[in-house]
Amino acid sequence: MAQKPVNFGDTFPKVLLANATVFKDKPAMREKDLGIWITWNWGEVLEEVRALSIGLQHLKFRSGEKVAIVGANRPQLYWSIAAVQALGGVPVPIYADSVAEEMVYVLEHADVSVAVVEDQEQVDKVLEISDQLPKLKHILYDDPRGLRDYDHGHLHAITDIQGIGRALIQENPMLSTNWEAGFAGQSGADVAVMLYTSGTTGRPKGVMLTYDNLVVSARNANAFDGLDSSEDTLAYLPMAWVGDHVFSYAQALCAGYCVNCPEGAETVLADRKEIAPTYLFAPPRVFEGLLTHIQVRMEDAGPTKRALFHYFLKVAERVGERLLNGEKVKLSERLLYALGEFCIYGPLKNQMGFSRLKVGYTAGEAIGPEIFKFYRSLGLNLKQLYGQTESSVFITLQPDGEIYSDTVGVPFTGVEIKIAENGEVIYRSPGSFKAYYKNEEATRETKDAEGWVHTGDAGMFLENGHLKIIDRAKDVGRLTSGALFAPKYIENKLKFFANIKEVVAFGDQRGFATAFINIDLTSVGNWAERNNIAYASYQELAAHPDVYEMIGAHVDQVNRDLAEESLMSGAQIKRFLILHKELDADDGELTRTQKVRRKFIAERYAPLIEALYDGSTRKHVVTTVTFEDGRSGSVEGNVEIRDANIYAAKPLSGQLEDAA
Amino acid sequence: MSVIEKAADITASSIGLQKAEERETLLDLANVSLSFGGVKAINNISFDIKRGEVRAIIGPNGAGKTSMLNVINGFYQPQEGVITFRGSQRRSMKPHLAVSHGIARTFQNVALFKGMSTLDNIMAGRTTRMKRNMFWQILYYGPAQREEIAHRRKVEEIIDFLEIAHIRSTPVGKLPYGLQKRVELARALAMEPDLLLLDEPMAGMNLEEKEDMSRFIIDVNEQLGTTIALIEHDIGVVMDLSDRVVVLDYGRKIADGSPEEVQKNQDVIDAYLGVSH
Amino acid sequence: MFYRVSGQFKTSYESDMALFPVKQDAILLAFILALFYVAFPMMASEFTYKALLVPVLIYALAAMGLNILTGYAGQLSLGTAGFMGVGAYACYKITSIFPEVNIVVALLLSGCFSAAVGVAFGLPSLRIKGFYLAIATLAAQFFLVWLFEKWAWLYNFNASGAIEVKGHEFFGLVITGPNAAPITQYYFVLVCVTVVSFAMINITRGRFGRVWKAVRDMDIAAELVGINLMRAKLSAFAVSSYVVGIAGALLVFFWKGAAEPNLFDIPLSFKVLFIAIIGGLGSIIGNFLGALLIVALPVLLNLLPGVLGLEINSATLEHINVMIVGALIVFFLIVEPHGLARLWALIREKLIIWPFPH
Amino acid sequence: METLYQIFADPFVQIVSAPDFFLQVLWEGLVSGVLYALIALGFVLIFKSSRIFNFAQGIMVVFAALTLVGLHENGVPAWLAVPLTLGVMYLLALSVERVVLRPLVGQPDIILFMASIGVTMFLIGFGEFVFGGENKAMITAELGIPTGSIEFFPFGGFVLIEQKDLTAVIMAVLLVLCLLLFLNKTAMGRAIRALGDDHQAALSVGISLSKIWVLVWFIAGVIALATGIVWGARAGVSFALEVIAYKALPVLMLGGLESVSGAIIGGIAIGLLEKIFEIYWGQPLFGGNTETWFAFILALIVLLFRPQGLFGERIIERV
Repeated sequence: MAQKPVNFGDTFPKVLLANATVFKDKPAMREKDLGIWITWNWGEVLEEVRALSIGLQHLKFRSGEKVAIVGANRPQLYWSIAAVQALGGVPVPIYADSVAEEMVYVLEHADVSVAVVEDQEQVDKVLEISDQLPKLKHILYDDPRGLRDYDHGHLHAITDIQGIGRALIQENPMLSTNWEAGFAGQSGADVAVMLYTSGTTGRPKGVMLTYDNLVVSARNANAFDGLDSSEDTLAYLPMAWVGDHVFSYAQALCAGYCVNCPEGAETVLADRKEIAPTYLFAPPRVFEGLLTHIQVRMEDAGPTKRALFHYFLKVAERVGERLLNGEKVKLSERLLYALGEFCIYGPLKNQMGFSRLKVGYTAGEAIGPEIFKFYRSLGLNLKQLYGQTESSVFITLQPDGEIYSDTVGVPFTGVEIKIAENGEVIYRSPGSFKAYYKNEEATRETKDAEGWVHTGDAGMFLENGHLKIIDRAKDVGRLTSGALFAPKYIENKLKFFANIKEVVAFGDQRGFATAFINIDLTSVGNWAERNNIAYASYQELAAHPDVYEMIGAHVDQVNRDLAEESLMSGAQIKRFLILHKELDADDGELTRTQKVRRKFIAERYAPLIEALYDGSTRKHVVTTVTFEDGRSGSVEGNVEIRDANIYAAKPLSGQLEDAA
Repeated sequence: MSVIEKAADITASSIGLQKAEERETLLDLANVSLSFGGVKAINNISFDIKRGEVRAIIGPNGAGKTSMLNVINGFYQPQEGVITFRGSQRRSMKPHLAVSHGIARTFQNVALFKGMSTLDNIMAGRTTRMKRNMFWQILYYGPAQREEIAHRRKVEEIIDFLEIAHIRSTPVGKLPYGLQKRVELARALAMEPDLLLLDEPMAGMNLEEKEDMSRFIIDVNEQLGTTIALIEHDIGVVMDLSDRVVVLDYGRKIADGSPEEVQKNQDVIDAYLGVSH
Repeated sequence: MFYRVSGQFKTSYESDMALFPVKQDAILLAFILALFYVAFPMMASEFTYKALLVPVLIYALAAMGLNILTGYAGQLSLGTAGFMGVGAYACYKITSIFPEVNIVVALLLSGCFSAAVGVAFGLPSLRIKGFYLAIATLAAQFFLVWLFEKWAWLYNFNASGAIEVKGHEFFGLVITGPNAAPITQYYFVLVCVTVVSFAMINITRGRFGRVWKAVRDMDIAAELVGINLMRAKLSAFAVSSYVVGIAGALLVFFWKGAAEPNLFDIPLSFKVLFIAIIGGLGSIIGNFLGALLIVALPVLLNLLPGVLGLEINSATLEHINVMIVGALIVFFLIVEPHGLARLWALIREKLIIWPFPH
Repeated sequence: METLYQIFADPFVQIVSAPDFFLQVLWEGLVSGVLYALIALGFVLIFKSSRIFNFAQGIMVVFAALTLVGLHENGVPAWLAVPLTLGVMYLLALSVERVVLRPLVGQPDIILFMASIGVTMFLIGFGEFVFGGENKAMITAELGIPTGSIEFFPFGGFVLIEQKDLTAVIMAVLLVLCLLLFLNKTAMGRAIRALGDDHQAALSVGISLSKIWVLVWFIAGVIALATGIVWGARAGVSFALEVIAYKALPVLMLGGLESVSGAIIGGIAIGLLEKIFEIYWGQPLFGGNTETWFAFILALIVLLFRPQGLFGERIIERV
């Protein structure tokens, strides 16, 4: 029933035009609004885009101009991207949660002339900085609420602009034809979109991706997993992130599948459950959160139900993955699994909104092997990929049947990968970006003359041809003993324990490895409740001796694991402490995407690091914190430091882990 | 080009800039008195409500505020006085006709239909606008369904406006008090009234809920252009929201004017000091 | 567990407001309809029809009518049997005065009579509320039964004072009277009940349903959202009595075959009320569950001693029956005061969130 | 013309021409009225204290009478059978409180009402199971109730007053007086009345609700026994007696569900009026047996004009 993806058209406007004919009545977009999923088919989407595009034309928008797209995933904002592209403009999606001063840099740097925003909140933000943006001519908004009394000189509702566009087409049908002719001349080498990478350091850089980059990558990805126009995906990740741009725009257009926009950020869960997407990307923390949610809820279930749940999870653990990988399984086991599917797995998938999931991807961070296995054992084809903005996402992917939780898969179609001498992964691919906007130097640093792009990640190929990412290349260091120290690798191992939320490991140019640990308040809090441990704050719980015992056991386990891996066995954690406060983006300790800002933390907690290495068992610290309402105060306390066991490295390296 | 000019016209509409005094009178009460047995609940009160304003009615407990609203929407029939609404005079009116005249209200103690969902409660507010008879209702498919959907769409807009989408299908009896009040406001809005009577919309709410409710009341007034008569005990809220305030005490009117004027009025200060807090 | 609602999203208000927005409910209904239309007739004996299937359907219909009034509109009525009597006697008179009239037409017309009488006795509801109204409906109950006795014209001046149903044909099939095959009668009643049930489901999910429930939940507020209380209450009386009247006519024509006035005495009213309450007030489907329980229970209790090999004389058995039914009513009210329909709703809810406990 | 004459003139002619018969009618009406009032009183007490519209009140009459007769049949002497029956009624009150009231506390009125019908059915089944379903004669003589009759000769005619009817009236009056004394003079009685006014207030005074329920149901049981004895003496003891219980319902409509005096006055009024109507209008015009519905229609009509009942106060609706 599902038609083959359309393979003509080398730019998105052309693909859209083709889709409107080939998939005319197939749903292209849905949005949960006013209680129902309002649906547009491809024909209607083209009509909407055309109206908006011609309306924009009327606002004297010209080829080559840049348009900022700011807001949550709304169909109208996706249409804006297409509408701008059809006029030869370049859309620049921007993180909707960035504050005005963060936004002003990008808008200014990108020479944005029009901003298409979601609602009053974003309008206010853009208006606030508009005097610093002389090039900004117009602001378009989607949701008119609260904007009635604004000065509409340069402010327009998207629907009004579309109304103008429609009226103009009606007056002069040739406009439509001319519009199509306008983008017929575009080529695949033209810049399709500019995505600013947030970057852990320095100013954001505008990654210019061409149509060729995106269209080819998208088609290859669709072919890789057999995605066609029957898929449903959920657009809920930031539009400024390359992942959303590829999954919810590029791939959707190329395959002709349907993109579903949730009602709002707080209803994503419920909306996902309603839609039950067939193709979905989610960062590991989403899967972690879901699993925790399931476990917590099952804690309250009656004993029979709980026993049933655990029994069938055991069955799934035994059988599920093998079934998914197409391996041979005994009939009795198959039957048992089918029963489990009926009683537990099916309902669970239903609760999570994964009933129809064909392929799910996760990336960005390492996912805990237990978590990864859990989902796969339920029969969900969850896979990992490795990618970045500069590569139009895909560098490596896990093919069906070759899934290992500690690797990120094999090189993607058309991608060449090398490991540089310093261990850095470098690649060359059809998807690799054209250049950074107005940043020759950075472009040269990242992409060499032959087209090899530096990822900045250290990795290695395993014997089975799968790539394993160890850490950020610049973070990988050496202990004074010369042993390899990959902080992220150690941190991730620890973070796979539900009780541990965040870890920062130290050891470069030091005698041994140490770690700061943040406990997970939900998980440890639950444990405390069950064990009648009273606590008033994070700090109090973190300092509890029993908690230290528990975390100590986790550290011990990680050290055992590390000892098994020849490459990593040198850098086991010798001393650790549990931080007296949670690392927080408001205090600058994490990035807005919840990544640890290592350097900043090292400076901020210098005394604690010192204490880790000078042998003391206790250290008094005072730390300033920022509260939610913007006020600041300070937290102080005595932080205990403990030692952990170090294990001898295994003589023979059996570093290739079992298939997950 | 004409189309574009029209579009500009629509977007640049600017209602709400007129001063209250210049506006048309929507409701006028002249020398209204109401008594139960021998007790005078309202004693010879006159005041008016202008189109588009937020009019607060305040006063100590038992001042006759709720009775005032009950007179306005026909639930009580005053013994004396004349009520002029939208230019036509009346003294008595059947209460169920208030809605078709363009008056809707909320209640001091939430008066929702407890056994029904939020959606159904709000849909109930559309009753007077639904016309399909029993025959079509029994068939359901066809005209009755079309009518039902048309009203559902309208109700969904209100749900969106008041941000209660997440409780759409919850039985209202299970909702926390603050949300019940909001559903009640939604039901009143579903009647698309000219005049909205709000009887202590923020009673029993915490600060955050009060702020939300205030925001909604302002939105209703400004974006939908609905005239609002408001009874409220929280003087801060009254001062923030209302254009004009009328003060009642023991069934008599003791002050009438802008919030600032009323605040300075000695009778008002005495009346409020008279009741112990 | 069976209810997997994920992926069942609604793209229009039509589908959102459909009779069964959840697919599994539609499947369940199809299954139940298949049971009644196909499976039961294949297994049923004459006894099953007469003692179980037909009474269940007819009682469910009567309870459905009462439920409109009591469950939806909140007006407690104890006069149901009286209105059933009106329907039965009206149908009897229509068929004896115009013997050539199609039985379906006669049924539909007799409903009109009971509706008219219902509205007349519903008039006091505009001024009287709660138990006072319930007692007032007893006036209808006693007055109507007295009328059935004293007004000889109603029973064609039969010496017995009873009405006896003659044979009527429906497109060539004998469907009433002693010569009618139980299976024909069953199917006729089944179709009637199905049609009326869907009509009632439709009416209760639309404007009328909301208006009635609004009046039930808070009449003053209902009035102030623009609902005309008089029309709301009288329409509930009319619809309710109409359905009840048809149930009464079916009772005599398709089950009992003959009736004396005391058939419509107060115990019948109570029986119907039990069914409505145990089934669940404010529910259509509950009436069937309630009827099944109330009708099947005595039948099963009667069979029990035989199964257990006990010798109990029939009078004693009857007394024990009454006792057990009384005790069970109290038991059910304590366990689930909102009736079997609510019980099912809870189970369904559990199945939807399975395996989670809440 | 004939009909109009029969409706508007003939009855009055009859009354004037045969005043002795009219007195006789009045007496009969009074006796029934007193009994209605008694049953209504049971209803009122229970409704006041537990908000239950107790449909079982009528069956409790039969049940009490049946127990009394049944005990005597099984060889228990009358003087012992009465206190034993009272004991049974106390047990009944206790079990109703334990099994029905307590688990259902706080449920909607209609549920409690249905529960009382459930109790009714249970009692019918139980009574018939234990004592059999056939009609029994009341043990009038054994209880020392005089069976003779007194004759008067007023207006030149004659009126016959059965002594057991007279006893019934006297017993009823005494019972009512005791009850009024109890309600007004004892702490428990006042508590019951307080409960009728305000549940919360009564609870806060520290009265145990269950104790009151048991007591009130027991009092209702005592009233039932008294009613059962006197009515049984007139009509025999069987479950047909149940219908007289329905008669208490229009009395309640007239007098109000919570008014003790309303129940008494309403009961007597209905007893008198329905008898008069039956004799002078019902039998000649409608073929008799109008007593089944007359009281209801009467109450209905009165209520249409006075929704608050004869003794209620006007309700002001508030929002």
